Amino acid sequence: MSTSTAARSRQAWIFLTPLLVVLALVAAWPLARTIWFSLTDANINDLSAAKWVGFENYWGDYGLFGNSADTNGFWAGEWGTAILNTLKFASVSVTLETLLGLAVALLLNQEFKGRTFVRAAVLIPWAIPTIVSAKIWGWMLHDQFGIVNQWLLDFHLIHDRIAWTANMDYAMWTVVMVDVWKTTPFMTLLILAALQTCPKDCYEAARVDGVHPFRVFWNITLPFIKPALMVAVIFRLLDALRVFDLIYVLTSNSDSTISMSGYVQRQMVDNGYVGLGSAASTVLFLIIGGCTIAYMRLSRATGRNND
Amino acid sequence: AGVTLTISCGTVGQDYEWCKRATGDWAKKTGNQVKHLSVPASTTDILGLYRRMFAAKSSDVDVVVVDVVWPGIIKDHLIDLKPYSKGIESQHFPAIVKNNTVDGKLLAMPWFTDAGLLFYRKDLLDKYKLSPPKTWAELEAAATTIQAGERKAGVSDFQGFVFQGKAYEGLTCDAVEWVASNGGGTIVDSKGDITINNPKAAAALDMAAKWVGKITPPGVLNYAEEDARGVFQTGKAAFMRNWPYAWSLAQGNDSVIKGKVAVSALPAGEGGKAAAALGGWQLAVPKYSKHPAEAADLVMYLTSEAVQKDRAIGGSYNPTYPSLYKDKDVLAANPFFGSLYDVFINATPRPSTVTGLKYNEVSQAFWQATHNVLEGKQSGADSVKALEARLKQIKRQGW
Amino acid sequence: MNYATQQKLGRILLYVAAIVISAISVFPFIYAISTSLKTGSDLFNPALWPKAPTFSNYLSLFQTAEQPFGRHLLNSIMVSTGVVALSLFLSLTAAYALGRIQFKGRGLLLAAILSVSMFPQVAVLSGMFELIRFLGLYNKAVGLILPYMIFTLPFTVWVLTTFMKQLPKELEEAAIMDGCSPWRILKDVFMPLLWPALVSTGLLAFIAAWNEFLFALTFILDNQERTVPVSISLLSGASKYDIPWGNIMAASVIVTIPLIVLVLIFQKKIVSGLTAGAVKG
Amino acid sequence: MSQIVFKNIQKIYPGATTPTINNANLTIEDGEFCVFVGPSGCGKSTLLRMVAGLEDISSGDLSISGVRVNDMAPAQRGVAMVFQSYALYPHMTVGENMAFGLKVLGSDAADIKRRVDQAAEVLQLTPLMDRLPKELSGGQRQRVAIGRAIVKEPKVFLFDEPLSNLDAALRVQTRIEIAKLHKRINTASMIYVTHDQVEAMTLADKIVLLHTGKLVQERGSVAQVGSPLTLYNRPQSRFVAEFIGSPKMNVLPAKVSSASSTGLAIQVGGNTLNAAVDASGLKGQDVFIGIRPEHVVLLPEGSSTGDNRVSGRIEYLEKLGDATLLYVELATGLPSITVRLEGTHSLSIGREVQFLIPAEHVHAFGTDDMALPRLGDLPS
Amino acid sequence: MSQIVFKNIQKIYPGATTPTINNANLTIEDGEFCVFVGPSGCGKSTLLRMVAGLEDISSGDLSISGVRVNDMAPAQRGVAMVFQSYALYPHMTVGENMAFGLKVLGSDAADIKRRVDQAAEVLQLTPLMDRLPKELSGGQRQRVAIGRAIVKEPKVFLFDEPLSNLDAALRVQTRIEIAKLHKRINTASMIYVTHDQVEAMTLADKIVLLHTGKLVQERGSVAQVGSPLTLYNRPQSRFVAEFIGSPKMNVLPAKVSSASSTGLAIQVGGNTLNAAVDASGLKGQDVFIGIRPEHVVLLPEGSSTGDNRVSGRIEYLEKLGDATLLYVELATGLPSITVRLEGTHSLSIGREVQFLIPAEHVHAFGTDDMALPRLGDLPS
Ligand SMILES: Nc1ncnc2c1ncn2[C@@H]1O[C@H](COP(=O)(O)OP(=O)(O)OP(=O)(O)O)[C@@H](O)[C@H]1O
Ligand SMILES: Nc1ncnc2c1ncn2[C@@H]1O[C@H](COP(=O)(O)OP(=O)(O)OP(=O)(O)O)[C@@H](O)[C@H]1O
Ligand SMILES: [Mg+2]
Ligand SMILES: [Mg+2]
Repeated sequence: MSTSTAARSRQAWIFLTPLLVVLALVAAWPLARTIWFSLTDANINDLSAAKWVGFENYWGDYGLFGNSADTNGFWAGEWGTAILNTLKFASVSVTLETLLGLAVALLLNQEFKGRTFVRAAVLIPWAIPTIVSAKIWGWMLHDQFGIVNQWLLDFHLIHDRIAWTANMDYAMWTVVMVDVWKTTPFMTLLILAALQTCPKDCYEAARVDGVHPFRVFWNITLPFIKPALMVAVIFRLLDALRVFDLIYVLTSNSDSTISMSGYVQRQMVDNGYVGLGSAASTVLFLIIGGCTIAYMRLSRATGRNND
Repeated sequence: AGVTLTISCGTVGQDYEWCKRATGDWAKKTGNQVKHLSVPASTTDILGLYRRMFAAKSSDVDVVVVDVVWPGIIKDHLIDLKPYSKGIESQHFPAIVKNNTVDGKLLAMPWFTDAGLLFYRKDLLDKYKLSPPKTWAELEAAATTIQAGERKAGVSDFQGFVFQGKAYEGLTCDAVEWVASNGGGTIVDSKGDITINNPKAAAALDMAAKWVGKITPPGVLNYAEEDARGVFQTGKAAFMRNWPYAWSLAQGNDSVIKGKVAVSALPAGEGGKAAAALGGWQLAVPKYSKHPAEAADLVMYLTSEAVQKDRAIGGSYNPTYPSLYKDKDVLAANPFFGSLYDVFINATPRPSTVTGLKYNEVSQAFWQATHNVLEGKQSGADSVKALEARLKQIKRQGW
Repeated sequence: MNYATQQKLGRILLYVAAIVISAISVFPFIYAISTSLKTGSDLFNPALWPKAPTFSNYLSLFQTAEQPFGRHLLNSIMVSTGVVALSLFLSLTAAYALGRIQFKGRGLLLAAILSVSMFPQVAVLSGMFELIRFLGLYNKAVGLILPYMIFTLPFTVWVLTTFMKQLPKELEEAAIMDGCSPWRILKDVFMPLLWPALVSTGLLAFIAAWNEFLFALTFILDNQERTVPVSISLLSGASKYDIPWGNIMAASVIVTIPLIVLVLIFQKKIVSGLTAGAVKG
Repeated sequence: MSQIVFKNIQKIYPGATTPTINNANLTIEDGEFCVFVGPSGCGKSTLLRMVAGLEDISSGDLSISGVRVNDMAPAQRGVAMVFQSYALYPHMTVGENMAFGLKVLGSDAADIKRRVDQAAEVLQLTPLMDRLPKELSGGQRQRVAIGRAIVKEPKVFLFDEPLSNLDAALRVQTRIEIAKLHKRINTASMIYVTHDQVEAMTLADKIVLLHTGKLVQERGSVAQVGSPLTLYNRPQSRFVAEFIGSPKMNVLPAKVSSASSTGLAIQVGGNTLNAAVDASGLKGQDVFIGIRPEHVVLLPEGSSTGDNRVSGRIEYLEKLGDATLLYVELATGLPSITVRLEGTHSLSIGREVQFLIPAEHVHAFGTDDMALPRLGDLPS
Repeated sequence: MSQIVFKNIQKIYPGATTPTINNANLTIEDGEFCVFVGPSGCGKSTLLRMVAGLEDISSGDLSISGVRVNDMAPAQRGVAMVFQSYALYPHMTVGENMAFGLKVLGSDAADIKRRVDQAAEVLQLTPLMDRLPKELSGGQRQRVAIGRAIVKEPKVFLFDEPLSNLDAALRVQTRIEIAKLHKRINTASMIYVTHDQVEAMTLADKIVLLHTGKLVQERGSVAQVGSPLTLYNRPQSRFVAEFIGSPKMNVLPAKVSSASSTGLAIQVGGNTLNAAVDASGLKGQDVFIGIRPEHVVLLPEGSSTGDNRVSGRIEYLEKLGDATLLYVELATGLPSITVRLEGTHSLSIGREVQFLIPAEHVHAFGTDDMALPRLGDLPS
């Protein structure tokens, strides 16, 4: 639209400048450092002694891939497990959060008494610092003095206490459950905002047409909130693929639940291998980028692109 | 008018109170000033913070607290205290001093020590007519008896034995105790050779794995100190492996087991002798301090016998001077110090000094291997074999 | 079933769902409150209500002079507010450009902005540490505002861009015809319509900044300058192993309250600013 | 069977102090074509939306086919609606928009396609089937909205100004299409809101004219209900008389000189006029007389003066092609009147002209603004 | 000084294959009132939006007051616009909506208030000043949109179907208001899009009729430019002839029997008709003749047959009050024709009737659809 496209795009750049300046300031150096470190043997002990090693951190006997220690195959190794764990965690938790977030947002979009209260209540899980909420859940899920086991026992739903966070069959699902509890509000809030942009008259038309509510949702609401939903999912996906705190606090960095970020943390901070850790971060970055692109492609393909 | 030093010696609570008192005294005495830098509660967080500050050559801190396993890791960033100690280190526990000495440099002064202990319910032992276990097998037998009895008596979730089974440094401590007490060595010996792949070590791990689900709740795989204490202190366990701190809490006024608890050295393995993991903290001075002399002086003051005695009496901190374990004021305040003297003096250090920078990685590999065995994913033998390979890879050209 | 009963039934279901959801959301918080009122061995008791409720955990938080929790709260409020204000400002202007103007490199720019938040936080920590020291922001609470931009900006820019795109084109055109500068369009026409999105993203950014731990821990050493999550992690019990549950829970309850207050204040704005009546078809 | 009955319907919008719709009573017979007209903002859309079930009814009863529907879901009322704001689904193409209602009903695909294609053909939308609403012109959007309703063939049609953005040719064509549709599905009732007199006149079996402003409170929402010609020829009140017909009726204050059941003689600005109305019920000496612009006859220059004649000066003049509108200033103190003459005339502004006001075309209203019954046999 | 010149203007929407506006050439003089008409979707709004600066011009030059404005920002062009879709600011009240443009210009508060109040008065919006758009009826929204433009008193006004949702009375009134506005600020040019013939005829100094469909490609967007009566009386092509006038002109295929510069004689379904057109340029034997419904004269029953007479059967009939429309079936093979008779007539469907088709009212078009020049002195 509008007049000269050139003038408009000049305006665009003017409007973008402050953002770009700040982003360049805060992001450029740290990110460049990370990528540079990933090509060196930097150790936290003395970063200035870092030596260029090329792609050794990525590939080779001591690298992320092709590591000679992975005698049982790459996917059984530490890094392979971390990748699998993370993908499993991210896909399940993001799916659940999206569905639940949608449901809750639709609920909150209704007029009813006490909506104010429910809206505040729903946000609480997100508001509690992750570290704290993970600890609360760790405590509540404790096999011996956790309230969850206690109640399940009291209601005779189980007859042995369940070691939610220790039993490796449950641990991952427990983490997912807590994550869902914690981050559903994030989805809810964004979806709720998106729901506000749906024009009322289309709903009226649908009502007169006798469109089933489910269909209204599928054919009218969803296309409206789709762009916002996509963004919400992308950011959730980003966060889920970088999950660390929650797993660390709930199940510690044990091999069964370690995430890619956990691996980065382990190599970079605990072991001090800044080079290897940076390489893992970079791979993580590439995986996240890949997942994001795949997701965008997928959701574009399943519906008309209304851009 | 003197200089201002910044010390990081613990956060709120008892640690901080004691530290503040002692540094205040020193400040008054020397005319310098001392500021306190509070650090997170988590050991890992503290280390991470220090390493980042050291990497930036930050002079923000002049005296730091150092965990017993750290000297090897941060050795390049601490000054040698020998010139300032004037030989006083010889009066401390030699094991700790050795631990703190890297490449001939005394990097940290011992401040207080810690060792793994066995806590038990003496009322229950009496009830079932058992004596305190001397070996792991006895412990297992006693725990089995008590657990069965108590469960029958109606405490359906009563446990025989709890320890720290979470995949973290605590498990390394526990497992080092099992292995060492079974005659399986200390993972890496003092020469730096990897010794873990031996049948005794494998047997020790298998032994612990057998407990899980039998006398120990499966949840122990995710227990840290407080989880174990929680179970024990609510009267739901007969035995507990923990650090001395649990003592005063278990004897606290609101504790349901007050007066029913006793402490002993950890059991020994078949044909081995009891081993307790060495814990505790040291004080050190970073290279980047602008006032190393004053800082070293403060360290010497804080680790002096007089100050340690004070802390032992008032705060139950285990002193690092053997002489203080015979001091009657100290013993009056902490009766078990005397009986456990051997435990403290013979505590088994983790292979932190020899593995240096790579200690964390070694420990990680070790606790993970142990965790795998506890989970039942691997047998002890397979696990130590794999661990050996893993450690070799970590070692590369050398520690 | 007739429409009226159907509607009534729908209402009932609605309330049931609302109650269930609120209960699940709030329960751990209630549990935290209850724990914060417990002390000693009571902490290990699974019962929801403490045997002897006490406020001592709360009092002790504010009584330690060396760990001024009140001051930390203020720092957190200041930092988070600053982060929200700055990131909303920056991203609102950027979103206008990205959402409403077609120009070359738009897609690439969006992707680049997004990619900034694809690195794990630990990975950028050392670089950021150097940057902070270089800029002289080390050890200053306000100094945290800048590094926090790295995770709030991509998010706010993307969300606002999406919402900005959805506003009817005719409104912008009407404003252009009224002689509005782009800035004026943004401020007087779009912003009021974007309230739900602004408030939602603002809240989310606020919470993210409020709960951030790693940067706050690493870039601040001065006790006066810390923020609450670090403050909570600094709480410790009598010894190294002893976790001060009561205090931690009390602190968590306190830090959650400002956020609840925020939600209540901005309540109305979360649902408003509809474009109803603006344009036909 | 789709009779629609409004009984004492009232609507007060939340926050409003006075009712928007007041005491509306009305019956629309099965198969009838009913047109709502009235000034902008009088509540036509509101009334229509109440039938659709989109607007709560504050009080009164609305029934369709004998069933009270106040609390019935819109979907169950068997209505289809064209919205004044179009309400197109922005994410669906033209074709999808039109097919959606049928898909929902579960019609089979071939049938849907046939009906949609047919409607598209009629509405000249065929080349646009794959466009999104935002790529359409105003009139095209409106046609899609109409198409959406047409394809459904429900028992009650609700149209809210469906043709207001169409050009004359398309408008006539679509109007005829709607009339045909109505004939074809002759059990379907239609309610049609329009502000276009021609549409109202040509389509309606029954016109409902709504009051606006304070008349709503005083006399209820419905001003008059009747066939188009009844409203044109026998308006019940001055409000109706002035509203129906374009250009609007000229209304002049007058003094009564004689009044009886067979006629009325009045004085307007010095001239005597006769009106063929039954003035037996008249009270007082003051009346208003009304004469439609198309009923005023231009007399040739130099005609003799006499009864039912007025003269004036052309103030302004508009040429419409097929007709000419004159705005004529009468004697001072009187409002100027509009005159519509067929064809094009060579008149110019400022000229003095003389008109005949035929007695049989004169309307008269009492001071209460109610009409006196007209005499004679008028078409209805 | 606000002459607007379109030079070879072309507009191709992104993604479209054919231009929506093609080769448009047009000059709108300073102070002129120009009306764009054309079928729905022909590009009226597009053309208007190009003047406003809201739509890029694909090629060609647009200048206002002699300055090329292709690349000038809308705000700098000194234009005000009423949008077809209203585009009200949903979060502002009616009053704020109207005042906003002035506020942006920095007018002083008292002045803003005065102008807004005055516009509100004229548009009957005064009681609604504090409402939000969503609480308004369709017509009320439209009036707010008009008000928003009026208060600004710019040098070029752009109106896109500003009256399409208003009732007849308000429509006339607002129309007159706009005409007055135009007179008052007589340096302001106005471009006005409408589909209402009466509006076009009464308001326009100049009408621009736009082509649609493939004619756009073949002959350019502009079909004819001229005064209202020129378009009515001397349409240049069949497209124009059929578009202007309502009901639309009847067009019948015919065979030429004789053609000269003083007239044309043709055969239509066995009858001979004469047309007062200059047929000297005619090639071939086939023509189309056109006659407007209002120009067909009903002959009394039993009139003799002869030239310029046709007879047929009434197929359908519509009573408008002031006029009657007949749809008459002529001889087989010919399309049926529409006839408009003044007043109400007692005719009924199925009756046989006879008409006179006056030669001076007959239009004739060649096979290329271009009109033959009409003879005689026609008003323009
Ligand atoms: N954004 C767009 N993309 C593609 N085609 C468009 C777009 N906007 C309009 N068109 C097409 O361009 C043509 C002209 O549209 P325009 O709105 O100018 O018509 P109009 O003459 O104003 O019609 P109406 O009287 O129905 O409002 C239409 O056929 C329309 O479908
Ligand atoms: N949501 C609302 N809240 C308050 N008043 C409203 C609301 N909607 C409509 N109104 C008012 O109710 C009256 C009737 O509105 P309605 O839309 O029924 O008018 P209408 O007869 O359809 O007019 P138009 O011909 O202009 O569309 C108007 O005066 C309008 O301002
Ligand atoms: Mg309406
Ligand atoms: Mg248009």
